[in-house]
Amino acid sequence: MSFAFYLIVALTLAGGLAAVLLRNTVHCALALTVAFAGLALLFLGLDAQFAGFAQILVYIGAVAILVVFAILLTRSSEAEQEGVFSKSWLVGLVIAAGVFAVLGWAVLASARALPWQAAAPIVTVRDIGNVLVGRYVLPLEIVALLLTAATIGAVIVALHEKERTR
Amino acid sequence: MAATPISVTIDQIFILFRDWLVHFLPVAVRPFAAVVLGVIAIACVFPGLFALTTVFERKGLGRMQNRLGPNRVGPFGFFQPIADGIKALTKEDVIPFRADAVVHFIAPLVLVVAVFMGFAVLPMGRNMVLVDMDSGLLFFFAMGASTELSVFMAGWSSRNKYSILGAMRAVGQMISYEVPLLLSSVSVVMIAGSLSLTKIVEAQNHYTGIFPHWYVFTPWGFAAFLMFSIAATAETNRSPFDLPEGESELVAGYFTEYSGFKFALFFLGEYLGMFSISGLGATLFLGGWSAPLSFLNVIPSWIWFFSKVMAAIFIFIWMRGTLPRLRQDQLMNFAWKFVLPFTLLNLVVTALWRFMGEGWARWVVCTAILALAYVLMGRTGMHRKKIGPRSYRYAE
Amino acid sequence: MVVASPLAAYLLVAALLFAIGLAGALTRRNAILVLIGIELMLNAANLNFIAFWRYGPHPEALTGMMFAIFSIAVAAAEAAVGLGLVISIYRHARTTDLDQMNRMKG
Amino acid sequence: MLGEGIIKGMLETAKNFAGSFVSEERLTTVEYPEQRIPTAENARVFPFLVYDGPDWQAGLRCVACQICEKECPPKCIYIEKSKDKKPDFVGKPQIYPAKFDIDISVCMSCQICVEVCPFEAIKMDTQFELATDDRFGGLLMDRQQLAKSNEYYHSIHPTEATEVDARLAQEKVAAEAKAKAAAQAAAAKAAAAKAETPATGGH
Repeated sequence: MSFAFYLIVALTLAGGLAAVLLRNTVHCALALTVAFAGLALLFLGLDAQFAGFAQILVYIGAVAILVVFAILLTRSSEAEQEGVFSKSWLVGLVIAAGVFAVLGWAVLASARALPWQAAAPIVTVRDIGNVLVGRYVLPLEIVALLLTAATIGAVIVALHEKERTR
Repeated sequence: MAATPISVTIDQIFILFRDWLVHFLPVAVRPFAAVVLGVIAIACVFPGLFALTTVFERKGLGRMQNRLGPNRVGPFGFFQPIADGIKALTKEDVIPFRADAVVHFIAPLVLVVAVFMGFAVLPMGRNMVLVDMDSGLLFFFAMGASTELSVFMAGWSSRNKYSILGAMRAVGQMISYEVPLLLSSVSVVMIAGSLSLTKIVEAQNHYTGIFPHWYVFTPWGFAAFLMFSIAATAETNRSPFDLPEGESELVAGYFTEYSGFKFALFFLGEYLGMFSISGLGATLFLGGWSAPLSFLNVIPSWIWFFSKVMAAIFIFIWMRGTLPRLRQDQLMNFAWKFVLPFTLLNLVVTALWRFMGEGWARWVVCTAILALAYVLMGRTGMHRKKIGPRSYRYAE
Repeated sequence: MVVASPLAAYLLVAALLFAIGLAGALTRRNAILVLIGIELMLNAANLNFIAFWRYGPHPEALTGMMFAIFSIAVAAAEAAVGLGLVISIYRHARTTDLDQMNRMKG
Repeated sequence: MLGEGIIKGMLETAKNFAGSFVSEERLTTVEYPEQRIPTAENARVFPFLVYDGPDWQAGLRCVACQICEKECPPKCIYIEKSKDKKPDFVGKPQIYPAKFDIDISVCMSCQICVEVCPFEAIKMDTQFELATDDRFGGLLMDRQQLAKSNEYYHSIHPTEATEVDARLAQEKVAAEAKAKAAAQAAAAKAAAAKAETPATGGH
């Protein structure tokens, strides 16, 4: 585990923490992109170039932008009068801590069984493409259908509501 | 070393120079040093090109409008960028009182860094690529997508309604035109069978007789190139798609509240974006560093790459001198109702081209489909609205 | 504490990120921030997939990688629909505060 | 067809671009400090004070009536009257401005002072290169800076100045005639009085 790994992990976790803790919603979204970028770097560290760049392209280029657009369209960036955390925040925190405890225990308990070393797999984009349209062609088609449906659905959901209620 | 022709030596002169510099260092750090030298070269060449372009742009625009353009600083005004640089550096760096200082500071840096990253995968000559990545095209677009966020950061952190309006327009426009930009590049990937930009150039570096096999000389390639150019112009916020930074209505849009060095950084970012997207367009459709006619290969490859980039820049400037700015609704309509459907159709045509095999039949069929679609879409979707005398809803 | 293998380190990071996302999703009032928490959880899962693919016995089968790529695509769709819903709710109720959205009747 | 207009426009600019290198008359730019277009005769920038004769202090037409000061919309004129009097162009003793300042950073070049001046003493100048690095003192013009000779006035607005001169000459003639008439009347009166005095004195 190199110094770079710890640096990237620190960046990712700091971004994630800031994304859920900061008061200003736009700052949260920007911190989220820091976390996404850190994750993309972790993917690159795991020799998954394609996934890393796809992560940057989709998350930073599209999802983060969608989030900030939503924030601005719903005026969430204006300061809240009441607290930013929900009334049941303690319960949520306990649940999250419990989940982390279980997961961490599972990882640590099985740490000995985990593989130590693995040769870096040589994966070209051609291989990924071949697998995508070969073995995984059905999921690919389903995802394509899902994306189309989601696009249409998002447009319909966010279309201007008719002036009939209130 | 065997005797190599002088043209090959000149072609590879930068590589040879780099290797000569690196061989003084211990073997362990050589690859690293080579990359650092490449980064330094990119970081020097493109800002220099930016300085040259600004003065050429101003002079060229002047000529198009029957003016002289800048001609005071130095011979024919060629030292104008130096004067501009000194001015930008010595200006006061104003940060608005209500602005979000940290985000306001980071935004131009994010922009310039993200734009610079894109140059890493562009092959600027034979063997002249910083990182020959297997998924280079994806990397390029990932970096291009990151610039949108910096635009938003700049506009939002300024706490200025013109800035935020400009930023929302810019982000909306960049997202809308990124889709056709990506899809028109995908048609090249479909034929070349690789995301690596060096492989894409090599796939085009063949000649029939003296004529090159550039993708722009195929029906699908020409259509994709056209759509790519439109989308690239919109991506770099250049006229006629310069609505987000329209000086006349938004006072430079998202970077209204920037001054001095940070303003210069935004300016630099915009021009570097133009260079990188022109370089990508040249690589994908115009054969990258390959010569336009086979016997011109004696001229070094990097000269061809940079002359293609500068020709693209000239067309950018020419369009800026000619076309008026689009309105927001026209911009979006154009993206979603014309450019995107046409690119999607072009993908189908590309697949057809791929599977029809060699022969004249695919030329006829593909050209016919694309030309027909172009005419029909132009007739139906983009016709001019009939504008009658103005009617008033309440006043009569 | 000494982490046994690189895989364990990645899994721990993913677990921590998942917990952070879960905590965010469960404790924030703003609907958009809940979505941000969910995105973080999805990303943590992706990191797990990639890590298992990298250190797994058959990386050439690309299973974990494919799962991550599909998950990225699905997450994009989820974000689009989720944010569309938030905007629609905001139009209707003039708030994105989840504590105030406690009626089933519009 | 779609894109036709774009190509047409691009050709137009290309024609301009190429043409500007070939034919010089296309370029409309005047390179200012070296080349100058002669100013139009009716050009006006800031007001100045006209004086007759060689000495500016003696020949100043202004009589410090302060009409311009009162009429000036942005109130950029400041006048102090003199205590003593000096003869004007007719020869009549008049007070003169001991102080006459115009703040040209405030002046809006409306020419109202010129319109209202009954003595043709204030006119509009064509001098526009007044930039200075001292924005308070440098742009506040005093009496001496504002005084320009009638010859100068003739050189910048010849037609107008000739008219003014004619009018002034006419006025002078009229004034002289009036003075003569008054003098004659006075003389006649005096003569009559003289003629009468002995009579009355004869009592």
